[in-house]
Amino acid sequence: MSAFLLTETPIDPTSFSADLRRDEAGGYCSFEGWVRNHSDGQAVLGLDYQAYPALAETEALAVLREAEARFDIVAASCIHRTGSLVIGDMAVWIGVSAAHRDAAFTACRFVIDEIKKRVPIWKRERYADGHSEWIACHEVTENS
Amino acid sequence: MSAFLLTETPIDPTSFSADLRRDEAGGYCSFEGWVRNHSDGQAVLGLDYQAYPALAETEALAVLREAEARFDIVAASCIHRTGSLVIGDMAVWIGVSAAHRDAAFTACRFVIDEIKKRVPIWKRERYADGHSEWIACHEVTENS
Amino acid sequence: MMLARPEMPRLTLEYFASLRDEAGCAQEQIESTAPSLSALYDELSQRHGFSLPATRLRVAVNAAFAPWDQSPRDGDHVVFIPPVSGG
Amino acid sequence: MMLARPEMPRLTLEYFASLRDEAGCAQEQIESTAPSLSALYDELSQRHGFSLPATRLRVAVNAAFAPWDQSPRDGDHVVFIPPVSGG
Repeated sequence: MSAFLLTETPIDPTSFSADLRRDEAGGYCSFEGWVRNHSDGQAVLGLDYQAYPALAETEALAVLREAEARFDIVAASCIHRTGSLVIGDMAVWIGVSAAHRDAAFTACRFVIDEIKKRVPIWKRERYADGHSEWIACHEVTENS
Repeated sequence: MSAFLLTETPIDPTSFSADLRRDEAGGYCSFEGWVRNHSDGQAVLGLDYQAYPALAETEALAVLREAEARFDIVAASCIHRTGSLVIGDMAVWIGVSAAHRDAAFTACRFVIDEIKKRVPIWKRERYADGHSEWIACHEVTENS
Repeated sequence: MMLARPEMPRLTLEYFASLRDEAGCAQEQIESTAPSLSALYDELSQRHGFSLPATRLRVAVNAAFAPWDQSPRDGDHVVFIPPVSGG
Repeated sequence: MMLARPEMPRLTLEYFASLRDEAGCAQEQIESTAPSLSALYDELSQRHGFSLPATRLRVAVNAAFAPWDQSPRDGDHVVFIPPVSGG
Protein backbone atom coordinates (compact mmCIF):
# COMPACT_ATOMS: atom_id res chain seq x y z
CA MET A 1 0.00 0.00 0.00
CA SER A 2 2.57 2.52 1.14
CA ALA A 3 5.89 3.27 -0.50
CA PHE A 4 8.97 5.25 0.44
CA LEU A 5 11.81 6.30 -1.84
CA LEU A 6 15.11 8.05 -1.19
CA THR A 7 16.49 9.55 -4.38
CA GLU A 8 19.57 11.47 -5.41
CA THR A 9 17.82 12.81 -8.51
CA PRO A 10 14.93 15.30 -8.79
CA ILE A 11 11.68 14.00 -7.28
CA ASP A 12 9.01 12.99 -9.78
CA PRO A 13 5.91 11.91 -7.84
CA THR A 14 3.94 10.89 -10.95
CA SER A 15 4.06 7.12 -10.55
CA PHE A 16 3.84 7.28 -6.74
CA SER A 17 0.76 9.48 -6.79
CA ALA A 18 -0.83 7.33 -9.49
CA ASP A 19 -0.45 4.35 -7.13
CA LEU A 20 -2.57 6.17 -4.53
CA ARG A 21 -5.58 6.28 -6.86
CA ARG A 22 -8.33 3.86 -5.91
CA ASP A 23 -12.02 3.85 -6.82
CA GLU A 24 -12.94 4.28 -3.15
CA ALA A 25 -10.70 7.35 -2.67
CA GLY A 26 -12.51 10.69 -2.82
CA GLY A 27 -9.79 12.93 -1.41
CA TYR A 28 -6.07 13.31 -1.98
CA CYS A 29 -3.79 15.56 0.03
CA SER A 30 -0.16 16.09 -0.86
CA PHE A 31 2.67 18.05 0.67
CA GLU A 32 5.87 19.19 -0.99
CA GLY A 33 8.84 20.68 0.81
CA TRP A 34 10.74 23.14 -1.39
CA VAL A 35 14.14 24.70 -0.75
CA ARG A 36 13.41 28.29 0.21
CA ASN A 37 15.72 31.27 0.08
CA HIS A 38 15.64 32.09 3.78
CA SER A 39 15.85 30.43 7.18
CA ASP A 40 15.58 32.16 10.54
CA GLY A 41 16.36 35.50 8.91
CA GLN A 42 19.41 34.27 7.01
CA ALA A 43 19.64 34.23 3.21
CA VAL A 44 19.99 30.62 2.04
CA LEU A 45 21.63 29.49 -1.21
CA GLY A 46 20.79 25.81 -1.00
CA LEU A 47 20.56 22.67 1.11
CA ASP A 48 22.58 19.46 1.31
CA TYR A 49 20.74 16.36 2.48
CA GLN A 50 22.39 13.22 3.85
CA ALA A 51 20.46 10.09 4.75
CA TYR A 52 21.21 6.78 6.39
CA PRO A 53 19.31 4.78 3.78
CA ALA A 54 18.79 1.44 5.55
CA LEU A 55 17.32 2.97 8.70
CA ALA A 56 15.60 5.85 6.88
CA GLU A 57 13.60 3.36 4.85
CA THR A 58 12.63 1.32 7.92
CA GLU A 59 11.55 4.40 9.86
CA ALA A 60 9.72 6.07 6.98
CA LEU A 61 7.77 2.90 6.23
CA ALA A 62 6.93 2.65 9.93
CA VAL A 63 5.58 6.23 9.82
CA LEU A 64 3.47 5.44 6.73
CA ARG A 65 2.09 2.28 8.34
CA GLU A 66 1.26 4.21 11.48
CA ALA A 67 -0.62 6.76 9.39
CA GLU A 68 -2.60 3.96 7.75
CA ALA A 69 -3.40 2.45 11.15
CA ARG A 70 -4.37 5.70 12.89
CA PHE A 71 -6.37 7.43 10.17
CA ASP A 72 -9.09 6.27 7.81
CA ILE A 73 -6.96 6.54 4.69
CA VAL A 74 -6.53 4.43 1.59
CA ALA A 75 -2.76 4.77 1.07
CA ALA A 76 0.18 7.07 1.84
CA SER A 77 3.56 7.46 0.19
CA CYS A 78 6.69 9.56 0.53
CA ILE A 79 9.74 10.47 -1.54
CA HIS A 80 12.77 12.26 -0.04
CA ARG A 81 15.72 13.80 -1.88
CA THR A 82 19.35 13.47 -0.88
CA GLY A 83 22.33 15.39 -2.21
CA SER A 84 22.80 19.04 -3.04
CA LEU A 85 19.67 21.10 -3.71
CA VAL A 86 19.17 24.68 -4.85
CA ILE A 87 16.35 27.17 -4.25
CA GLY A 88 13.05 25.84 -5.54
CA ASP A 89 14.09 22.18 -5.62
CA MET A 90 11.67 19.68 -4.10
CA ALA A 91 13.19 18.10 -0.99
CA VAL A 92 10.27 15.91 0.02
CA TRP A 93 6.94 14.78 -1.39
CA ILE A 94 4.10 13.13 0.52
CA GLY A 95 0.80 11.95 -0.90
CA VAL A 96 -2.21 10.52 0.93
CA SER A 97 -5.50 9.27 -0.49
CA ALA A 98 -8.64 8.66 1.57
CA ALA A 99 -12.39 8.28 1.21
CA HIS A 100 -12.87 11.70 2.85
CA ARG A 101 -10.75 14.83 2.95
CA ASP A 102 -10.44 15.11 6.72
CA ALA A 103 -8.39 11.91 7.03
CA ALA A 104 -6.32 12.81 3.96
CA PHE A 105 -5.29 16.18 5.44
CA THR A 106 -4.68 14.85 8.95
CA ALA A 107 -2.64 11.88 7.81
CA CYS A 108 -0.57 13.94 5.36
CA ARG A 109 0.30 16.38 8.13
CA PHE A 110 1.10 13.49 10.49
CA VAL A 111 3.46 11.92 7.95
CA ILE A 112 5.51 15.07 7.27
CA ASP A 113 5.71 15.87 11.00
CA GLU A 114 6.87 12.35 11.89
CA ILE A 115 9.29 12.15 8.95
CA LYS A 116 10.90 15.36 10.19
CA LYS A 117 11.09 14.05 13.75
CA ARG A 118 12.15 10.44 13.30
CA VAL A 119 13.70 9.58 9.97
CA PRO A 120 17.53 9.69 9.84
CA ILE A 121 17.92 12.38 7.22
CA TRP A 122 20.00 15.49 7.82
CA LYS A 123 19.95 18.91 6.25
CA ARG A 124 22.84 21.38 5.94
CA GLU A 125 21.93 24.95 5.07
CA ARG A 126 24.34 26.86 2.83
CA TYR A 127 24.09 30.56 3.57
CA ALA A 128 24.73 33.57 1.36
CA ASP A 129 27.46 34.73 3.75
CA GLY A 130 29.52 31.62 2.93
CA HIS A 131 29.11 29.47 6.02
CA SER A 132 26.97 26.39 6.29
CA GLU A 133 25.40 24.51 9.13
CA TRP A 134 23.77 21.17 9.93
CA ILE A 135 20.27 21.80 11.20
CA ALA A 136 18.85 20.00 14.20
CA CYS A 137 15.08 20.15 13.97
CA HIS A 138 14.58 17.50 16.57
CA GLU A 139 15.82 17.36 20.12
CA VAL A 140 16.13 13.77 21.31
CA THR A 141 14.19 13.19 24.50
CA GLU A 142 14.27 9.42 24.76
CA ASN A 143 17.56 7.57 24.61
CA SER A 144 16.73 4.20 23.21
CA MET B 1 -1.42 36.01 -6.84
CA SER B 2 -4.44 33.73 -6.69
CA ALA B 3 -6.26 32.16 -9.61
CA PHE B 4 -9.51 30.27 -10.06
CA LEU B 5 -10.61 28.27 -13.08
CA LEU B 6 -13.83 26.47 -13.94
CA THR B 7 -13.26 23.92 -16.67
CA GLU B 8 -15.38 21.46 -18.64
CA THR B 9 -12.30 19.42 -19.55
CA PRO B 10 -10.05 17.27 -17.32
CA ILE B 11 -8.16 19.31 -14.72
CA ASP B 12 -4.44 19.75 -15.37
CA PRO B 13 -2.94 21.70 -12.45
CA THR B 14 0.56 21.91 -13.98
CA SER B 15 0.61 25.57 -14.93
CA PHE B 16 -1.42 26.63 -11.89
CA SER B 17 0.88 24.84 -9.46
CA ALA B 18 3.95 26.19 -11.26
CA ASP B 19 2.59 29.70 -10.62
CA LEU B 20 2.63 29.02 -6.87
CA ARG B 21 6.40 28.50 -6.87
CA ARG B 22 8.35 31.35 -5.30
CA ASP B 23 11.86 31.46 -3.88
CA GLU B 24 10.46 32.27 -0.45
CA ALA B 25 8.05 29.31 -0.42
CA GLY B 26 9.24 26.29 1.56
CA GLY B 27 6.01 24.34 1.74
CA TYR B 28 3.27 23.44 -0.71
CA CYS B 29 0.04 21.70 0.19
CA SER B 30 -2.45 20.56 -2.40
CA PHE B 31 -5.82 18.88 -2.27
CA GLU B 32 -7.58 16.96 -5.01
CA GLY B 33 -11.18 15.79 -4.88
CA TRP B 34 -11.71 12.61 -6.87
CA VAL B 35 -14.98 10.98 -7.86
CA ARG B 36 -15.29 7.95 -5.59
CA ASN B 37 -17.40 4.85 -6.09
CA HIS B 38 -19.55 5.23 -3.00
CA SER B 39 -21.51 7.83 -1.06
CA ASP B 40 -23.40 7.26 2.18
CA GLY B 41 -23.43 3.54 1.55
CA GLN B 42 -24.69 3.79 -2.04
CA ALA B 43 -22.68 2.63 -5.06
CA VAL B 44 -21.92 5.64 -7.27
CA LEU B 45 -21.27 5.53 -11.02
CA GLY B 46 -20.35 9.16 -11.52
CA LEU B 47 -21.05 12.81 -10.78
CA ASP B 48 -22.48 15.69 -12.79
CA TYR B 49 -21.36 19.18 -11.82
CA GLN B 50 -23.16 22.39 -12.70
CA ALA B 51 -21.81 25.83 -11.88
CA TYR B 52 -23.03 29.38 -12.09
CA PRO B 53 -19.79 30.66 -13.60
CA ALA B 54 -20.03 34.41 -13.02
CA LEU B 55 -20.82 34.09 -9.31
CA ALA B 56 -18.65 30.99 -8.78
CA GLU B 57 -15.63 32.93 -9.96
CA THR B 58 -16.40 35.91 -7.72
CA GLU B 59 -16.96 33.70 -4.66
CA ALA B 60 -13.97 31.43 -5.27
CA LEU B 61 -11.65 34.39 -5.71
CA ALA B 62 -13.06 35.86 -2.49
CA VAL B 63 -12.25 32.59 -0.70
CA LEU B 64 -8.70 32.59 -2.06
CA ARG B 65 -8.19 36.21 -1.04
CA GLU B 66 -9.51 35.47 2.43
CA ALA B 67 -7.04 32.60 2.71
CA GLU B 68 -4.21 34.94 1.74
CA ALA B 69 -5.36 37.50 4.30
CA ARG B 70 -5.90 35.06 7.20
CA PHE B 71 -2.88 32.79 6.81
CA ASP B 72 0.80 33.42 6.23
CA ILE B 73 0.84 31.98 2.74
CA VAL B 74 2.49 32.97 -0.52
CA ALA B 75 -0.30 32.11 -2.97
CA ALA B 76 -3.36 29.88 -3.37
CA SER B 77 -5.20 28.65 -6.44
CA CYS B 78 -8.15 26.45 -7.32
CA ILE B 79 -9.53 24.63 -10.36
CA HIS B 80 -13.02 23.09 -10.43
CA ARG B 81 -14.52 20.75 -13.02
CA THR B 82 -18.00 21.00 -14.47
CA GLY B 83 -19.84 18.46 -16.57
CA SER B 84 -20.12 14.71 -16.36
CA LEU B 85 -17.40 12.87 -14.41
CA VAL B 86 -16.71 9.19 -13.86
CA ILE B 87 -15.02 7.32 -10.99
CA GLY B 88 -11.46 8.52 -10.48
CA ASP B 89 -11.89 11.84 -12.29
CA MET B 90 -10.54 14.93 -10.53
CA ALA B 91 -13.41 17.24 -9.56
CA VAL B 92 -11.40 19.92 -7.78
CA TRP B 93 -7.76 20.91 -7.29
CA ILE B 94 -6.40 23.34 -4.73
CA GLY B 95 -2.79 24.35 -4.27
CA VAL B 96 -1.24 26.59 -1.61
CA SER B 97 2.38 27.65 -1.17
CA ALA B 98 3.80 29.19 2.00
CA ALA B 99 7.08 29.81 3.77
CA HIS B 100 6.19 27.14 6.35
CA ARG B 101 4.07 23.99 6.17
CA ASP B 102 1.64 24.87 8.93
CA ALA B 103 0.12 27.78 7.00
CA ALA B 104 0.12 25.77 3.77
CA PHE B 105 -1.92 22.94 5.34
CA THR B 106 -4.30 25.23 7.24
CA ALA B 107 -5.00 27.47 4.26
CA CYS B 108 -5.48 24.57 1.86
CA ARG B 109 -8.02 23.03 4.23
CA PHE B 110 -9.74 26.40 4.65
CA VAL B 111 -10.04 26.85 0.89
CA ILE B 112 -11.63 23.45 0.18
CA ASP B 113 -14.01 23.84 3.14
CA GLU B 114 -15.12 27.31 2.04
CA ILE B 115 -15.38 26.35 -1.64
CA LYS B 116 -17.71 23.53 -0.64
CA LYS B 117 -19.78 25.85 1.53
CA ARG B 118 -20.01 29.00 -0.53
CA VAL B 119 -19.28 28.63 -4.21
CA PRO B 120 -22.32 28.08 -6.48
CA ILE B 121 -21.40 24.68 -7.84
CA TRP B 122 -23.76 21.72 -7.62
CA LYS B 123 -23.13 18.01 -7.71
CA ARG B 124 -25.55 15.30 -8.81
CA GLU B 125 -24.68 11.74 -7.86
CA ARG B 126 -25.54 8.99 -10.34
CA TYR B 127 -26.14 5.75 -8.48
CA ALA B 128 -25.69 2.15 -9.58
CA ASP B 129 -29.41 1.51 -9.00
CA GLY B 130 -30.26 3.99 -11.76
CA HIS B 131 -31.51 7.01 -9.87
CA SER B 132 -29.62 10.24 -9.40
CA GLU B 133 -29.79 13.05 -6.91
CA TRP B 134 -28.60 16.61 -6.42
CA ILE B 135 -26.53 16.78 -3.26
CA ALA B 136 -26.93 19.56 -0.71
CA CYS B 137 -23.76 19.77 1.33
CA HIS B 138 -24.60 23.13 2.75
CA GLU B 139 -27.64 24.24 4.68
CA VAL B 140 -28.18 27.97 4.30
CA THR B 141 -28.38 29.69 7.65
CA GLU B 142 -28.29 33.31 6.63
CA ASN B 143 -30.71 34.68 4.05
CA SER B 144 -28.91 37.52 2.43
CA MET C 1 -36.06 56.47 -3.33
CA MET C 2 -37.97 54.10 -5.61
CA LEU C 3 -37.32 54.63 -9.27
CA ALA C 4 -40.30 54.58 -11.55
CA ARG C 5 -40.51 51.11 -13.05
CA PRO C 6 -42.17 49.98 -16.25
CA GLU C 7 -45.48 48.23 -15.66
CA MET C 8 -44.03 44.79 -16.38
CA PRO C 9 -40.30 44.44 -15.80
CA ARG C 10 -38.66 41.87 -18.05
CA LEU C 11 -36.46 39.49 -16.10
CA THR C 12 -34.07 36.73 -17.12
CA LEU C 13 -34.15 33.70 -14.84
CA GLU C 14 -31.38 31.12 -14.88
CA TYR C 15 -31.82 27.81 -13.08
CA PHE C 16 -29.34 25.33 -11.67
CA ALA C 17 -29.42 21.86 -10.13
CA SER C 18 -32.84 20.70 -8.89
CA LEU C 19 -34.45 24.03 -9.88
CA ARG C 20 -33.34 23.47 -13.47
CA ASP C 21 -34.74 19.94 -13.45
CA GLU C 22 -38.05 21.12 -12.00
CA ALA C 23 -38.34 24.18 -14.26
CA GLY C 24 -37.50 22.01 -17.24
CA CYS C 25 -35.27 24.72 -18.65
CA ALA C 26 -31.92 26.33 -17.91
CA GLN C 27 -33.11 29.85 -18.59
CA GLU C 28 -36.29 31.78 -19.28
CA GLN C 29 -37.41 35.38 -19.87
CA ILE C 30 -40.48 36.44 -17.97
CA GLU C 31 -42.42 39.57 -17.17
CA SER C 32 -43.30 39.96 -13.53
CA THR C 33 -44.63 42.61 -11.19
CA ALA C 34 -43.42 40.73 -8.12
CA PRO C 35 -42.46 43.47 -5.62
CA SER C 36 -39.55 41.47 -4.17
CA LEU C 37 -37.25 38.60 -5.10
CA SER C 38 -39.02 36.66 -2.39
CA ALA C 39 -42.39 37.19 -4.06
CA LEU C 40 -40.81 36.37 -7.42
CA TYR C 41 -39.65 33.00 -6.08
CA ASP C 42 -43.15 32.26 -4.74
CA GLU C 43 -44.61 33.09 -8.14
CA LEU C 44 -42.14 30.86 -9.99
CA SER C 45 -42.47 28.17 -7.38
CA GLN C 46 -46.19 27.92 -8.04
CA ARG C 47 -45.61 27.76 -11.78
CA HIS C 48 -42.78 25.19 -11.72
CA GLY C 49 -43.53 23.31 -8.50
CA PHE C 50 -40.12 23.96 -6.97
CA SER C 51 -39.61 21.64 -4.01
CA LEU C 52 -36.98 23.77 -2.22
CA PRO C 53 -38.41 26.38 0.18
CA ALA C 54 -36.93 29.87 -0.17
CA THR C 55 -35.39 29.48 3.30
CA ARG C 56 -32.93 26.98 1.85
CA LEU C 57 -31.94 29.22 -1.05
CA ARG C 58 -29.96 32.35 -1.63
CA VAL C 59 -30.64 34.67 -4.51
CA ALA C 60 -28.29 36.51 -6.86
CA VAL C 61 -29.06 39.44 -9.13
CA ASN C 62 -26.70 40.26 -11.97
CA ALA C 63 -24.08 37.83 -10.59
CA ALA C 64 -24.01 39.21 -7.03
CA PHE C 65 -25.83 37.94 -3.96
CA ALA C 66 -28.86 40.10 -3.17
CA PRO C 67 -31.31 40.46 -0.26
CA TRP C 68 -34.66 38.71 -0.65
CA ASP C 69 -36.58 41.95 -0.17
CA GLN C 70 -34.87 43.64 -3.12
CA SER C 71 -37.23 44.63 -5.95
CA PRO C 72 -36.55 43.03 -9.32
CA ARG C 73 -35.85 45.67 -11.97
CA ASP C 74 -36.29 45.60 -15.67
CA GLY C 75 -33.40 43.74 -17.28
CA ASP C 76 -32.28 41.93 -14.13
CA HIS C 77 -30.64 38.53 -14.41
CA VAL C 78 -31.94 36.57 -11.42
CA VAL C 79 -30.59 33.27 -10.11
CA PHE C 80 -31.95 31.34 -7.16
CA ILE C 81 -29.07 29.48 -5.51
CA PRO C 82 -29.87 26.01 -4.11
CA PRO C 83 -27.63 24.67 -1.35
CA VAL C 84 -24.22 24.30 -3.00
CA SER C 85 -22.26 21.05 -3.16
CA GLY C 86 -19.05 21.66 -5.05
CA GLY C 87 -15.74 20.04 -4.25
CA MET D 1 23.55 -15.43 27.86
CA MET D 2 26.67 -13.55 26.76
CA LEU D 3 28.44 -15.13 23.82
CA ALA D 4 32.19 -15.43 24.02
CA ARG D 5 33.65 -12.46 22.14
CA PRO D 6 37.05 -12.12 20.51
CA GLU D 7 39.46 -9.96 22.50
CA MET D 8 39.09 -7.02 20.11
CA PRO D 9 35.76 -6.87 18.29
CA ARG D 10 36.00 -5.29 14.83
CA LEU D 11 33.35 -2.67 14.29
CA THR D 12 32.27 -0.62 11.29
CA LEU D 13 31.35 2.98 12.11
CA GLU D 14 29.40 5.11 9.69
CA TYR D 15 29.05 8.85 10.24
CA PHE D 16 26.49 11.38 9.10
CA ALA D 17 26.04 15.14 9.24
CA SER D 18 28.22 16.97 11.79
CA LEU D 19 29.74 13.68 13.00
CA ARG D 20 30.96 12.98 9.47
CA ASP D 21 32.46 16.45 9.20
CA GLU D 22 34.20 16.13 12.59
CA ALA D 23 35.40 12.55 12.01
CA GLY D 24 36.68 13.60 8.60
CA CYS D 25 35.39 10.37 7.08
CA ALA D 26 32.07 8.74 6.21
CA GLN D 27 33.07 5.32 7.48
CA GLU D 28 35.84 3.58 9.38
CA GLN D 29 36.73 0.12 10.71
CA ILE D 30 37.99 0.03 14.26
CA GLU D 31 38.79 -2.49 16.96
CA SER D 32 37.38 -1.64 20.35
CA THR D 33 36.80 -3.30 23.68
CA ALA D 34 34.25 -0.68 24.74
CA PRO D 35 31.72 -2.56 26.90
CA SER D 36 28.74 -0.51 25.69
CA LEU D 37 27.73 1.67 22.77
CA SER D 38 27.79 4.53 25.22
CA ALA D 39 31.44 3.84 26.10
CA LEU D 40 32.19 3.42 22.38
CA TYR D 41 30.83 6.91 21.68
CA ASP D 42 32.96 8.38 24.48
CA GLU D 43 36.02 6.66 23.03
CA LEU D 44 35.32 7.96 19.50
CA SER D 45 34.35 11.35 20.82
CA GLN D 46 37.79 11.74 22.40
CA ARG D 47 39.50 10.66 19.19
CA HIS D 48 37.43 12.83 16.79
CA GLY D 49 36.40 15.68 19.09
CA PHE D 50 32.68 15.22 18.48
CA SER D 51 30.79 18.28 19.68
CA LEU D 52 27.41 16.57 20.18
CA PRO D 53 26.90 15.00 23.63
CA ALA D 54 25.54 11.43 23.60
CA THR D 55 22.35 12.73 25.21
CA ARG D 56 21.43 14.41 21.91
CA LEU D 57 22.08 11.28 19.85
CA ARG D 58 20.48 7.95 19.25
CA VAL D 59 22.46 4.92 18.17
CA ALA D 60 21.71 2.22 15.62
CA VAL D 61 23.35 -1.19 15.26
CA ASN D 62 22.96 -3.08 12.00
CA ALA D 63 20.32 -0.64 10.78
CA ALA D 64 18.05 -0.81 13.85
CA PHE D 65 17.90 1.53 16.82
CA ALA D 66 19.68 0.02 19.84
CA PRO D 67 19.92 0.83 23.57
CA TRP D 68 23.05 2.71 24.67
CA ASP D 69 23.99 -0.03 27.16
CA GLN D 70 24.14 -2.72 24.46
CA SER D 71 27.58 -4.29 23.98
CA PRO D 72 29.13 -3.89 20.55
CA ARG D 73 29.82 -7.28 18.98
CA ASP D 74 32.35 -8.32 16.41
CA GLY D 75 31.12 -7.34 12.93
CA ASP D 76 28.58 -4.78 14.13
CA HIS D 77 27.76 -1.80 11.92
CA VAL D 78 27.28 1.10 14.31
CA VAL D 79 25.78 4.50 13.49
CA PHE D 80 25.37 7.37 15.91
CA ILE D 81 22.29 9.36 14.90
CA PRO D 82 22.50 13.14 15.33
CA PRO D 83 19.21 15.04 15.71
CA VAL D 84 17.48 14.53 12.38
CA SER D 85 16.32 17.36 10.12
CA GLY D 86 14.73 15.88 7.03
CA GLY D 87 11.77 17.34 5.21
